[in-house]
Amino acid sequence: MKPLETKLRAVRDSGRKALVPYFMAGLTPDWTQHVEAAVHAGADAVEIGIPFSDPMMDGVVIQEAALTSLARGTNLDSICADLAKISVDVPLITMTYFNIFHHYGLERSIGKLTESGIEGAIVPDLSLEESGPWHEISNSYDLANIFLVAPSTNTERAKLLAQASEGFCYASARMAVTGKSSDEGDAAQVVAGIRAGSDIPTYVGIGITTPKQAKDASKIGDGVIVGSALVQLLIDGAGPGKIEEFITSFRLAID
Amino acid sequence: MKPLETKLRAVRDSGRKALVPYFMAGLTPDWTQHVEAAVHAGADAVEIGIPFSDPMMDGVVIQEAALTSLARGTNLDSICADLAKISVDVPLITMTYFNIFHHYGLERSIGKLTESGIEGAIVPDLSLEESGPWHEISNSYDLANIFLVAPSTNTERAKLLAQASEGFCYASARMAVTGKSSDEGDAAQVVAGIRAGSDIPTYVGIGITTPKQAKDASKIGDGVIVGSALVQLLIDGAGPGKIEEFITSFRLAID
Amino acid sequence: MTDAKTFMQAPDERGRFGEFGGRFVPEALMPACLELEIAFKDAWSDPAFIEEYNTVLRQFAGRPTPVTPLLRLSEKLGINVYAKREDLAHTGSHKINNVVGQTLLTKRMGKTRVIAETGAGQHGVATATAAARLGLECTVYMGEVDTVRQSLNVFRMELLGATVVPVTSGSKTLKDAVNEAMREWVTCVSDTHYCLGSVMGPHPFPWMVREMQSIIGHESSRQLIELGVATPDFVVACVGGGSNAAGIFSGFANTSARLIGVEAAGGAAVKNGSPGVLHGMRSMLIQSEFGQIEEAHSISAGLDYPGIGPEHAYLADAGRAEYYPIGDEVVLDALQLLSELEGIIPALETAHAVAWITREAGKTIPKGSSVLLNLSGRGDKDVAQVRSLLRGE
Amino acid sequence: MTDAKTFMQAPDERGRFGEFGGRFVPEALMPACLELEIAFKDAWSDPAFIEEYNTVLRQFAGRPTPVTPLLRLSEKLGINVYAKREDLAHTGSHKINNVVGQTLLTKRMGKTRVIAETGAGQHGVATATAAARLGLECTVYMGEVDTVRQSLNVFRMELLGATVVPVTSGSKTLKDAVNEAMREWVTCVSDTHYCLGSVMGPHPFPWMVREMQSIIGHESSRQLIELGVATPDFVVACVGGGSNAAGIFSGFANTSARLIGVEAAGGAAVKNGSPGVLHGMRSMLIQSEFGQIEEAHSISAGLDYPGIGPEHAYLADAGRAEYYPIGDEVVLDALQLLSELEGIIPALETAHAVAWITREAGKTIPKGSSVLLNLSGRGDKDVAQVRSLLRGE
Ligand SMILES: Cc1ncc(COP(=O)(O)O)c(C=O)c1O
Ligand SMILES: Cc1ncc(COP(=O)(O)O)c(C=O)c1O
Repeated sequence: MKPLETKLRAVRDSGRKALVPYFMAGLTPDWTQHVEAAVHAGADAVEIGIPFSDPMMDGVVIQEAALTSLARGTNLDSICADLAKISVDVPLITMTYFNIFHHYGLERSIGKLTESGIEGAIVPDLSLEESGPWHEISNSYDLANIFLVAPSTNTERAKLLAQASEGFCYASARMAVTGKSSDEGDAAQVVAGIRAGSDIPTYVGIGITTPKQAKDASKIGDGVIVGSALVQLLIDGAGPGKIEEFITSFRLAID
Repeated sequence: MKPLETKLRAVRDSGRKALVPYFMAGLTPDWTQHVEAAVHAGADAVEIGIPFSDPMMDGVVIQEAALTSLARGTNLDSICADLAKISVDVPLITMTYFNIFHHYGLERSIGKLTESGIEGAIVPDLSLEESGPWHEISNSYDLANIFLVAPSTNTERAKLLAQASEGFCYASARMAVTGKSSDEGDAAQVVAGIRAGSDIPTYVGIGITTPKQAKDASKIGDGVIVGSALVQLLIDGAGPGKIEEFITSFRLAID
Repeated sequence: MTDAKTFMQAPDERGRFGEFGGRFVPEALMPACLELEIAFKDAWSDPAFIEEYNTVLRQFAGRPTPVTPLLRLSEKLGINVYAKREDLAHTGSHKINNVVGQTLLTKRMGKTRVIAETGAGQHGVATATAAARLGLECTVYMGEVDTVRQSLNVFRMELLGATVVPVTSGSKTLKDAVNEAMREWVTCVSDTHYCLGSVMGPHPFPWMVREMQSIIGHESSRQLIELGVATPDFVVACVGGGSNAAGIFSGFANTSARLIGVEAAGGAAVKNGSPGVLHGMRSMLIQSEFGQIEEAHSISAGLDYPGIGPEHAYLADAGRAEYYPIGDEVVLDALQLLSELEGIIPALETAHAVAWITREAGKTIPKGSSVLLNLSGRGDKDVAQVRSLLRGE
Repeated sequence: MTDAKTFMQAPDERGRFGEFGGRFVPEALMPACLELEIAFKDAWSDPAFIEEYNTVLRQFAGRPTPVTPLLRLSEKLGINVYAKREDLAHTGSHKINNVVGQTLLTKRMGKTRVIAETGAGQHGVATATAAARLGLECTVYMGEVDTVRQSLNVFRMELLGATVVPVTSGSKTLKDAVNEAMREWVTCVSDTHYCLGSVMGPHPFPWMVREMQSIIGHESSRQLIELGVATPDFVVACVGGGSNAAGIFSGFANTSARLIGVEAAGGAAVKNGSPGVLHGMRSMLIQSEFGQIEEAHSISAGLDYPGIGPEHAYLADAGRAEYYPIGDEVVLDALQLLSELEGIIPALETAHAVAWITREAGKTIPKGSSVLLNLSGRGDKDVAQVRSLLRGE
């Protein structure tokens, strides 16, 4: 079992619902302080987005954040350098698209990420079928790989994805890309599918933008992932105080 | 022999080259006075154009004149009424397109024209082959039919056209529609073709705009026809004085 | 058919179809018309020429064009509509059939240049196209008003190496472009062929152009049989000068099919016209009390002609074909209907025929009838105009 | 060919052509891709489906398109050029072949709606067309910049009953339209098929689209034999995503013909790119030092794509096909040349292939060689732009 999973199982075992906020690396010069603020307010792990020009799985908010970060001249090297500055006691997980690593080199990417304190990776366009080489190398670096399971995933496939996931399994609450949503979602069905395959911690994400939605989702899964709502706040210029306030409101809702 | 031809043969027999100016009927309210002025200055016959919307054989000057006349509300009836006002001792010959007569009725047209003092007709789009019915009726009204012979007409056909012509035969000096021209033309060849078929008076027209051109043409044929140059003068507002002057200059050139 | 006459044969030796047709041109052009008649007859009975013509149509112009069963339109109307797809021919309409033939004939006659008239530009583009292929010089006369309205087609002709001459006489539209082309032909007839764009003008043009378009009818008749339709109940085509109609009618003139020509209401020469002589032919024309030719008015430039080909005047007179007017107001609806139901944006001209079918289904056209529509051209040339009209610009 | 490999077969079970291809999509889309793969395999081996596909191509889309010997161009260049006339297919390019197949497949899968991306609008118009014919709902994603540049094509799609959604993300052009279509597909995959427009995207798209375009190659090979050319020395096609090239190459992959893909210099993924993952596939891409995808730049919207289909990346890698860039500056000359000499105004995309042939005749292409050009589309869509460019506007 990779370190990330050990830690996240521990959170669950403690009876606590995990709260995982998403930050876009390099969105602002002081982005690492935002991460720290979130952890201070009760995040159990943090997703670190690495910006990509063509974020196929992301809605307008994260698209905009990625372009803003890129326009600031960020890249994998600069982001890893920034990561080294973050001092928190919860695991950091990266999320980005496969081409970033493919182009940088798989082993070189994984080496660099883990060296910078990253313990897990979500690569939404790296399908289970294509993940072999990446998985192999990440095993030797103890980097956990997290797969998404979608409402469209059938039970057999959900089982495979759950079993392949490390750290946690990402239950996509709805057929949508990241962003706001108002519908109920299909989290219960997706989580049930994952649990039929594995007892890995299962976090619900995609479209969770309010404490109320987080509360509902946390009743279904073992944790919730909050992305676009937080990124929107940052785009609007939120500082550490505002972030703590935002995270706290989610923390209170799911506890 | 129709009266027109008798008269025009007499002109030739007198050793005089015939001068035939063209007027657009109805171009101005006082157009009939222009005709009289021309005769006063020495015209041997006058061509009276009846305006048609689609004058296929005419260049820009006569096109414009036709539209101006039509815009004044002229028609075959009004033109025939005007014709009755003309008091000259030379023959009047009409020139227009076949549809005017076709629509008005062939017999009705010919009756009306001859009643108004018209002795001959040039209908450039009424080909020899299509002229049968028109010819038949015009015979009973003593209206002479004048055909054009063009540089493209072969000798055999030129002979037929010469023989079918009454009054005079129209030698087209060049492959062109009415209007200005600067080239030498093919009048000699055309006139020779006509003369091979008939001893009918042969007048040269199409593109004769200067006294010099008229002089050259009159050496080839038995007379000359002057259209666009005169019509241009009228479009520009010439009155009887200017017309007499113009005709006189041609008269002097060919005498 | 009222008797056992056979229709759509060659005209008589004077170029007449019944009382219509003939050759009313200035003497300067008569030799060229006579020469053309001889050259056409000679070529058209020469297997080598026919073979070349058919080869160019096949290899270059994209023939045969298909017949498409219009399933969704048929279902909506309760009749069976089949479309002969001239929109798929090179340059986007049936016009190419005629110009391929006439340019080959031009070469055969030893001429090196063609002139043509054009309204919106379809025939001009087609002529420029066929001329380019053979390296013939090409000049196209186009009403000045049309050169402005259809400036892209002017550019298209220029790209193809043609010279476009704006015609400033008369109403500055198609009728005047024909006059001007005739006038110019007078000056250059020795080395230049006048490539007329429809079944109009002096003999032999109406006959020759019909023959060169008859491939539409012959293909259709064979293709309908393959689709299980021995003889369609109706054959419907729009009529400007009437070349696409004549072409498709040719395949069915001596069958039981009802032949329907659809004219623009503002240029309905059969319904609102009377016999007259224009552009070298005796036919039905819209004209004033005193025989002045009136301007046609239509939403579609290709139907904006005050006359109709003489053979159509004859077919109407003989009761063999029927001609109906369609007003501008229903044409856009028809264009939209065909686009939405069948994925084919027709030319505005063609949309007149579609509008007639749509309006008459269940009325003149009994339910269950089979109807062959000549889809004479594609609407790409018209989309900018249609957009303006629909947006009320 | 360096060895006895056979080319252009089905990819391996992971959808790979050598090291290229695969399926790099969010899990939400994986089931749809898997379903599509099964449905396609099933349909493509069902004679009834193939029969329907071929019938629609024949009756509706105008297939077979001819091969035209380009006699005057050949004479000028000293080589023998033959053009496969996809410009004559319905909607004006090869794009219709693919969408006819995919919309029939959509219906077969029980889906009622298609979405598509489009650059200049060719694939969007084709998709809207095929969807209209079957009564499928249709939404087309188009970069906002392109909706302005090509507003007439937007209107054309609307006439055909489609909804056009302007994409405002990223560079607001084709690449972003693909991203957006993928994002939207995530939300509606249960009733909606994503009708991708080229040999790109996740497996099975590159294979399926190639198969649906392979009719170009198969027809051409038969038609060239009829014209006396057993195997052409060169087969040349322009490459955006690479569907027209893949289609024509299919007919000649296992012959001695040299296969040439011509990319826009500003989007030359083979020459200037490196392996990467985008839009669901591993292929050659133009990208920055850190793997950000760069914007392509070309005079022709259809070649304005920073990648290339994975099978082309493989064919290049295997040395079976060669890919060369052509800069904007020679494209207009080539378009004018073909127009003037042959009476065919090609699409700007196609003009790249013409430009390569013109430049290389007597060099890479030895005198006397036979060259098959895929004339992928007509230039009507481009004439306004060409006019502006030539007039320096
Ligand atoms: C598509 C189309 N249909 C019909 C016509 C009318 O011509 P005709 O009556 O000679 O077929 C035109 C003329 O431009 C046309 O472009
Ligand atoms: C005429 C034409 N040719 C080529 C292309 C490029 O696409 P592909 O490389 O998939 O054939 C396009 C794309 O729009 C096109 O319209």
